[in-house]
This record gives sequence, structure tokens and C-alpha cells, in this order.
Amino acid sequence: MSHKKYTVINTPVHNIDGVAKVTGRATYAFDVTLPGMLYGKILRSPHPHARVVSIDTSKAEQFPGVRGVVTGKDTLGIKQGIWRRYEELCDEQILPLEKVRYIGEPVAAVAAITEEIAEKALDLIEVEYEVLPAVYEPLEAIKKEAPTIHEGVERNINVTRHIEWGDVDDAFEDADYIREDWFKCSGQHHMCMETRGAVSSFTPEGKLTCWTGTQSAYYHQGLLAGVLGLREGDVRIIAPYTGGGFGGKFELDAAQFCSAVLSMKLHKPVKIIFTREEDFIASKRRTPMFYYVRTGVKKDGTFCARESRMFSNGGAYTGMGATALYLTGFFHSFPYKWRGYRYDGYRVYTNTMPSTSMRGFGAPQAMFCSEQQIDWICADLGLDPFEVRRKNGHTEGYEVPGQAFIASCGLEQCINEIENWVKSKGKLPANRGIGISSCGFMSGGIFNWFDTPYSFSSAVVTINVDGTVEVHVGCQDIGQGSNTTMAIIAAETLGVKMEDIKIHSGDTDHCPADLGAWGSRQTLMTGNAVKMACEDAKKQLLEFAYAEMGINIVYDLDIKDRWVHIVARPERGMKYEDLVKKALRGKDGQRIMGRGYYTPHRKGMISPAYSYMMQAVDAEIDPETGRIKIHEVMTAHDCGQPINPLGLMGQLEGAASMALGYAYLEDMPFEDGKMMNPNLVDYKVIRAPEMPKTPIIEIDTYEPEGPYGAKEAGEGLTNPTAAALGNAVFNALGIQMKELPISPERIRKALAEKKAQEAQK
Amino acid sequence: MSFKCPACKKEWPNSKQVARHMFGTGDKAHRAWIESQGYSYIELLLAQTTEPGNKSYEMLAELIEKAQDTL
Amino acid sequence: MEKQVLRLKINGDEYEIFIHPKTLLAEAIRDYVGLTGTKRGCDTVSCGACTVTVNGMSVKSCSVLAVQCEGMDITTVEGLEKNGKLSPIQRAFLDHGSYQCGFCTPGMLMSSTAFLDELGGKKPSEEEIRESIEGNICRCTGYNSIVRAIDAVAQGNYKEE
Amino acid sequence: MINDFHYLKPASVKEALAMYAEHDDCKIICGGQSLLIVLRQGMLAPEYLIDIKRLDELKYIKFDDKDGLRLGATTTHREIEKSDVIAKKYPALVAMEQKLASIQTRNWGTIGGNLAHADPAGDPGPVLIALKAEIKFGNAKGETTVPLDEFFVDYFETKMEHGDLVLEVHVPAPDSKSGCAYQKFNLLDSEMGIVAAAASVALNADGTCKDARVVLGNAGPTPLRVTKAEDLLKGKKLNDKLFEEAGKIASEEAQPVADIHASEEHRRHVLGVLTKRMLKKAFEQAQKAA
Repeated sequence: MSHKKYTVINTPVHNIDGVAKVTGRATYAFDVTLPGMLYGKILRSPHPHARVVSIDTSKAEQFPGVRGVVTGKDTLGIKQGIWRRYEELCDEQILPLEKVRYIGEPVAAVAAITEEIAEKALDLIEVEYEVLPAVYEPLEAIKKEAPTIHEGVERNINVTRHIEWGDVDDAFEDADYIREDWFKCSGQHHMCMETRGAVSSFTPEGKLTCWTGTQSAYYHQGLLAGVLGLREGDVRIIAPYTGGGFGGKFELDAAQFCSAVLSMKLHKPVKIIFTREEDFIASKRRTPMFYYVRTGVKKDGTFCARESRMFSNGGAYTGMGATALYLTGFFHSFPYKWRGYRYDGYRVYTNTMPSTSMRGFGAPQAMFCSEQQIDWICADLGLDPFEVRRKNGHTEGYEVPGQAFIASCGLEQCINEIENWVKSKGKLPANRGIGISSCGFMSGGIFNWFDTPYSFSSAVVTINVDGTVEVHVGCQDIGQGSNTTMAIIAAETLGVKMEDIKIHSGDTDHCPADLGAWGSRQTLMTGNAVKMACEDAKKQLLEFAYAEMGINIVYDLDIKDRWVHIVARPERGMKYEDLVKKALRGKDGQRIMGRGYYTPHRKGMISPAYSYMMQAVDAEIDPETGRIKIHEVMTAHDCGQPINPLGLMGQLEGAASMALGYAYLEDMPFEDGKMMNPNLVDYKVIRAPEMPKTPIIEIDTYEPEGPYGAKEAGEGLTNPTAAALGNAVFNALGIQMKELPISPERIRKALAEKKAQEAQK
Repeated sequence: MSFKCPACKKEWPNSKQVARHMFGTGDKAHRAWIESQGYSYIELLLAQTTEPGNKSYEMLAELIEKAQDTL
Repeated sequence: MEKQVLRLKINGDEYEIFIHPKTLLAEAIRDYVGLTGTKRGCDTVSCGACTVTVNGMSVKSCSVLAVQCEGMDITTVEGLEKNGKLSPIQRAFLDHGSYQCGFCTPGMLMSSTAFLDELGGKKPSEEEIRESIEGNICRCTGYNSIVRAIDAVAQGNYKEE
Repeated sequence: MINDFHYLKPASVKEALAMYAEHDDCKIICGGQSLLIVLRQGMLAPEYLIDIKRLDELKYIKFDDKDGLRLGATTTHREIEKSDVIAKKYPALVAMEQKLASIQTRNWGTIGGNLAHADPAGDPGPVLIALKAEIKFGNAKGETTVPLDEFFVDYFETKMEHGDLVLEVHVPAPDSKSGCAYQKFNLLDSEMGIVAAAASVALNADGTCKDARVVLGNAGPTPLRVTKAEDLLKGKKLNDKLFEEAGKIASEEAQPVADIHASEEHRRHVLGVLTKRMLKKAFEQAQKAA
């Protein structure tokens, strides 16, 4: 018998909700039905920008089967937003009173005994609009003559963010070579398989319960309470299972708000499920960005300075967009050391659907520009892209001035692994190329614009008489497997088996507040809270073990696999189950309960820890048609200590598929403010035949701030792919792709331009 | 010596940092001071983004330096 | 526009429901029979979340009228588990982590089940496996873990229990 | 949401035709893989719907060396895809079916329904026309047979009048030295072609081109035959230069419409490329053929 380091961590386990999901027992908000439930539908604006003169709902109210209609007049008219700390950024009235600002914005909602009746009744609502001039592109919206979208917001500039360190201008002086480029990064839709939806039930006790898919039950509790004028504690969010989130499900949406308003008016449960088209046109999207990038380097490839200006198409409202505006600026410098770095970011209102956070949170756009330009600079100067990245890359102990401290960093190993892999491929056939891109990502944001007095994450652990463990957490399992990760951390810390752990999450009545599943928070932040709570409970147990076993105080006790033992002499010990019973008796029957929380302090401006990675994309392009075939996507990845290997693999492969979509398939074209492809026939999502093999090498590092040395995994890998594909196209055909997605037509256009230039020479 | 923000009196080691602070904050008070000097906050921001270099910040830094003794 | 009584055989059980002929098979299964394991993710027959098998063939239940399936053998995800024992493909999905949010999983399982049955022991190529689920969108996994699970079953690594 | 309708389920073709003749505001559903989407979008709201899905009279695949191939209208795409005789005699047909939408759609959708729907982006049209297929449709009064390239008259419109039902597709026995190829240009394997091209080539004993067909998909209101390109090839010894030339003609003759997926210019260009490639492929098959 020996004392093992880890018995659960990094072993292959089934997700704890796996059986429910493969048997169809997992119920989503989409599946919830309550007695006497009504069905709601939302009337949406056909205009990108219009004043709502009048709404006549009388005909609709009289329609047989209709139980009620609500408009902005039935609400408190509160302007809400997730940046609660800054009033001016809370700018969205769901069901607006005066103006609609994008096509698809809700203007009224109907509840009826069937969905069909509700939908028919929508046609009977008469809305008089005064159509206003509209603007759709940020570079247009900032012009003097552009229409004002939000009263008092000059030039439609919603938020600006500025980052600077070092003496940028002086650093540029030292540069031997300076390159400037403009890039255009497209939007992308989260396209969760489960469309947005909610079932709200307001009861005479004055309490509201809302079943909904969410990335943060606590956010929705707070936001709903705010707009409905209820106490947070009187709003209960239940998130049974959530059919994907990807950054699109933690702001308040119209399904949640309208079903709640209808339920409060009618005192019946109301269910609203978005159609796929509604989900496309009236949810949110990845932020489209225009980047100007100026980079100065020395002859030998040493980075001197970079300055970037960015305009993002913010759409009609702020939401999470303000965060993306800062993060894209920070990750645009990532993962390199700059003597001088300057970023000016401007988020501009337009009359299009709001843009917000999406997996990668601004970094995929930033990387697409940065990582391609680095390869072009290498080509211009005849330098080796691997060498240049090694030379300038982050290293352990590096401090990004005023922004971040890097406590663990496997970047160099990642670069070495990918370099070997690329070299092993040898010479490639014509029209085929491998492109690389390195990057990194945060492990949870440390900003608190939601302005909550609660800790960022909390956990409560209770040990039952039979040794089973109840873990209450506020983290949200949206498919990424956080419940399983927390169970692993709990089992490891307490020294019990997976089957001893029960995770309770996604119910604000029973679970402690937690900021939820976004920005790659949960493994590090909720993980730390769970670990702390388990250590607290474990300490209470071990006190009795010392007494019971009557051993020398200097001995170190631990529990592994339900065996309480002396670390140095594992054969000497007792059964965990027996210890629990004894401890309970000893404590006069008091439950053994551990509490834990996590709130980052003095961790810079961004995050407590950063993951690192490098990716190579092997792609082949048909030069006659411009069609792209992806052969393989190879990744070397540093996420500290892997906790759940199966879940980690799934997250990384999933990121690759979403990022490939962003790179060459997915686009959201608008005409006069109208999304032109709001369905899954015209919006192209990568499917199994297009999905390449995605081998992954894990680089082991230890992150001191993370639970058992773990940090971010899964979101960050959305960042490098678009750039890596761009570089693959550059290496295959010698053309520079400055616009996303990298479509066949754009490739042909670039090839034609290249021909023309060569003809001139 | 350190430089004060003419709007909120926050102090910084050099005037360019005060300029960045004023642009970054960009609330009514800070905009108002820039306007009071006869410039448009938005115009300066846009100038800063549409051409390379650092013109707007340098210009604002100068104004700030001039204003120091009046603070 | 008269409603009518329809008998549907789902997972071996006879259900008698009173519906309008315009009712889609997906609606009949979810809203009238109450088997909510079958999901829906679009209105354009694109996503495959509603896939069930009819006489062993995979079909998208949102693109079929319920009345067209009278007398046919319909199997939904709830029908894969036999008296408490998971089917080989269900177990393979667990072992390979072939699901994340789980919303596409029922459709994926039904497409794979039909594909594996049609193979009748023949070993498929990776390309064939990928094509067998090309009608199903998964936004979480990137498909490769699903492909590995189907392959594992096709290679005979999972027996009926 | 689908509007209400009366559901009629005939037991025989005869009964189906009688019903169709009896009701004016009436549509036929078979696999319904396209129709149900249209109904759901409310673009169609018939009072009556006649379901011929279970009419096994029309569910057959017959082949003999003289007469060629006969496909009943309610034959599913999957049945065609899996037919050994079709794989042997008309490999292009099977290859096309393998790339038509998804397995689920091919399992339920039928060849008759697909052709009657007359979507210019549909896959079977161009291949079948390249294979010189003809189509038989009928009504209560009688039957008509027309070459498939005359069957389609406009976007989603065919020669069929109200009361007409697709009964059978007939593909003549292939020439001894002939080949046929089809490819669509798209971003995802399983989706409809942004554009597509089918080509067939038959050779004389001396290796000169006996006959050739070039048919474009989604390049106009109907599958588009490029007779100019066909005439260019007939009687000649075929080579890459001629294929290139034929491709140029095809891209000029095409009438593609731009949308978010591709500009008109890109569609024309790709049609030229596909035509060139498919002719070459068909030619090489013909050379190999015994």
C-alpha cells in the first residue's frame, strides 16, 4: 500500500450527468411543462431604427385563446445591462418605450393557450412606427452626419478603452522595420443547439421562478429582480440543463424577461422558446472588429513596439461588449513581451443586433490580426516564425506592465512541439500549406462590473453519515463539464470516490452565488472554492482521526480512496465511513460542513492565471475555385494540471470546430440592418465530414493560483485557429487574408491581386 | 514633479498619462474640460485612431501641462 | 379541418393520440406522447436534433408528418436503453465523452444507431462514419469524439448487455 | 406554422389521381422533405394534402440492358443510392445520391418528389438530364412522357398541370463507350450546390466524340443544358483544350443569380471550372469503358 499523489484527478471519468444525457432523461428549459402553462410569442421590430408612436393590442387581446399582451407600458421601463456598476452602460429596455434600435428588437409579447394562437395573435397587434435614418457600420456611425442611436451619445461612441505601457514612441524609434495593416474581423453567432428560452412562473406569494438555460443563474437572478422591481431573494432561477452557451447566455434575454412580465400580469406560468430564426436575429453575436495594427521590430526579430486602434461594431446595446473591448486590446499583445504597447479601442453603436462576448471574448479577432502580421513581418525580413515567437514570447515570472503577472507559462514548450510536428511533415504538395499561431487566454476575469458584494465563487460541502458528500456550488454546467470537474476536485480533496459526490448547481434557492460560466472562470475560481470547502470539512474529520488513532502529533494524516491513514505509513489507518460516524457523534450530531470561496486580489487587471498554446493548421486550397480543405489541426497546449482528461479533450476539439467555422465558414452578412442568413441552411456550421483530425499535446505546468495547479482550457483554443488558417493560406499561395471569413471568393480575389502585382513588376 | 488631472485632480507622474486618463475616463467632467480648451473630445479621439503616431495625446498633454499652475 | 385519432408505435409501445394531420412526428412524440428526449434545433430540417428511427431508418422527425408513420416502428432515444441496460452506442458515448451540452446527443445516438444497424457487422471507413452523422449538428464536441465512439462500436468493442 | 389542411391517403395511383382531379386547392406530399419546409414558412397553404408516400405501386427500380433503368416515383434516394445495378450501370447517379443532403433526408425523400419540386439547385436533375432521362407523369385522363430537360420550365415549375402526378423516371441504357460525372460546388459536403455541373460523354469506336451533354445546376431558373458547349465537342477528338473551351462557353451561357454565398462572377467562374473537370472525368470514364 502506498500514498498516491492523485487518485481521481487526471483519471478518465464519465461526466456525472452523462447517463441522463445519453438516455434522453436530461430535461432542458425547452422540455419544461407546468400545469396551466401558457405559451408566449414576441412581436419584433421590422425596422432597424424607429420611434414607436403607438401600439394597439386590443384586437390581439380579443383573439380567442389569447390570455394577455404586454408592451413596454407594462414594464417598469428600467434600462438594464450587465455592467451594473456603470449606469450609462445599462442602456437596454427589453420592450422599449420610445425607440427600437435593431431589426428583431421586441416590441410586444403575447401569451395564449397554444403557441400557434400566440403566433397568430402577433399579426393582430398594430404598431405605428416613425422610421428613423439608420446606420450599420461603425466607421459610418462615428461620422458627424450619422444618426444618433442613443440620445446624448456623441458620434455613437458607446465605450472606449485604452491600454498603454512603456514608451511606445521611443520604442518605435528603435525599430529597424515597421509594418502597418488594416484587418476586418467578422461576427459569429453562438448558435447554441438549444435556442434561448424560458418558463416563468409568478405566484401569489410574490415569488418568481424562472426555468431557463443560462451560463450564470446568479446573474439572471440579479438582472431579473432589477428590471421587475423584486428582491433578488424573491427570484429563483432554475437551470435544469443548458444546451450550450459559448458566451451568449448570461445576459438577460427577451424570453426570460417577457415570460416573466407576462406571468406577473397573468399569474400563470408562461413559456417562451425562441425559434432558430429569432435566436439568430434577436440574440447577440461575436463582436465584429476593424483593426489597425502598427508593429515595429528589430532586424533580428526582437519586438519593439506595437500600437493598435480598433473600432468594434457594438450593435444597438452594450451588454458584455464593453468587456470584449478591453480583452481584445489586452490579448492583442499576447503572448509576447513588448517594450511599448498601446491600444485604443472604440465600441460604436449601430442599428444592428447587439454584439457581445463569445468564446474567446475578443481574442480570436485580436489574434487573427496579430499572428498573421507577425508571419508577414517574418517573411518581409526573412526570419523564422518559430524563432521570432520563441524570442519574444512570455516566460514564467514575466510581468505585463500594469496588467498581468505570469506565474506559469508553457509557451516555449508549445512552440517547440509544434515546430517539430511541422518539420516532420516535410515538403508539402502544391497549394497546400501549414500555418501556425500561438496565443493564450485568461482563467477567469477579475473585474466586478456586475457590482456584487458576493465573492466571485463560493461552495458549501456537507458530509452525510454514510460518507456521501453534498457539494453546493453556483457554477453553471453548460456542457463544458464543470459539475464533473468540481466533483473530481471534491473527491480528490476529501479522499473519497467520484460516486460519493453529489453536485448541486443551477438553482439559486439552494446554491451560493457565483459569477458563472464565462471567461473560463470555473475550474480556477469555483475549483478553488470547492477545494477550500472540502479542506475545511476534511480538517473537521481529521481532528477526530488524530484523537481516534492516538498517533504522534507530528504525523501527517490524509485520506485517499476512503482510507484515512498516516502519509508516511499508509497501512496504518481507518475507514473513512467509520471516521465520519465517529466525528458526527463527537460533534453532538452537528453536520460536518465546509465552506469555501474565491475572490482574486492583487492579480493585475485581467486574470489570476493564463493558459498558453500554439496551433498549426494544415490546409489545402483549390486555386481555381478557392475552396478550402482542412487536413489536420495540431495543438500544443498548456493548461497547467489537467483535471478531467476526457472533458479537456472534448473542450479543445470543440473549440477547434467552432474556431474553424469562424475562420472560413461562418458569417453574418447584413443588408440594411437585416441579417441575410438567419437559418441553418444559410448559416454554415462545420459538420462531421469537414472536421479534421485534431491531435493535442498537453504541456505540463503548475499554476500556483489554480486548484491543484489547474488553469484555463477550452475557451482559449478558439483564439489561434483563424490566424493559423490565414498563415496556412499565406504559406500555400502567398496571399494575405485581411478579412474574415476566409471565403473562396476572397481567396480568388487575393490571388487575382497578387497576379496583377506580379504583372506590374 | 507630478501632474494633476484638470477635471478630477487625480495625479500622475507625467502629463501624457494624464491625457490617457482623460481619454480613458471620457465622462462628462473630463469631456467638458477638453471642450473648454476649444477642442472636441470626439474629434481628438478619432484623430488618435485614424492616423499613426500619438498626436492627440501629445496635444492634450501640452494643454494639461499649461493648465497645471491654474489647478 | 378535422382532427383524427392516430396510433403510433413508439419504442414498442402503442400510443393513441388525437391530432391534426398537420402535426409533425416531432410534435407528436414530444407534445402528445411526452417523450421529450427528442429535441428540436431548427425549422429547416438542418440540425438533426430531432432524428428518430422509423422502421430502422433514421429520419428527421420535424420533416415527417406523424400520420405518415402510422403502423411503422418508431424508436426514440428513450428506446435505446433496454430494461436498465444501456445500448452499446450509449456506453461508447459515455466512455469517449461524445457529448457535452447533450442537446444534439439524442439525434446523434439515433443516427449512429441506424448506421450501425445497417452495417450489420461490416467495418466502416472513417469517412463513412463521418457521413453517417453529417445530418446532425453538434456545436460542442467537434464530432471527433462521436466518430471515435461509433468506430469503437463498429469494431465490436461494445457488446449488447 | 403549418396551416390546417384535409389529409387524404389514397390506396392506389388511380385513387390518388381521382382525388387530385376532384380538388382544386390541393398538393401532393410524398417524402415531403422540401414541401414541409415550404408549408411551415406559410408560402403554401393547400386545403387538401394527398399523401402518396405509401403507394408501393410506384416504388420500384427496374433495369434491363435494352430498355435501361426505370425508377418509380416513390422510390427513395436511399434506395437508389444502395442499388447494386445502378451502381454498376450508372455510377454517377449513385455518386450524386451519396452527396444529396443527409442520410435522414435520403431515407425519406423520393426521386419523384425531388423532380416535381423543381428546385434549380436540386442534384438529380442535371445528372439525369446528362444521362438523357425522360420522365412520365399522368393524371386521371392519361399519361405523358417528356425528356427531362423539357420537364423543367421555371423556378419550382414544371410541365405538369394541376392533377398531374410524377409516375416514373426512365434512363436509357448507357452507351458502350460512355461516361458521366457530376459535381457541386459548396462549402459543406451535405449542402445543396452553390452551383453544380454534370457532363456525359459517349465515344465512337475511333475515339471521336459521338455525343456529349453539359448540364448546369443552380445556374438559372431550371437545370441548364449548354448545347453550344455540347456541339463544340461532338465529332471531335477530345482534349483538355476543348474542355477548357467548353468550360468558357458554360460560364458565358449560365444565368446564375448572386446571393450572400457567392457573386454572379464567382458562380460563372466556378461553373466553367466544374464543366471542364466533369467533361474530363466523363471522357476518361468513357475511354476506360469496354
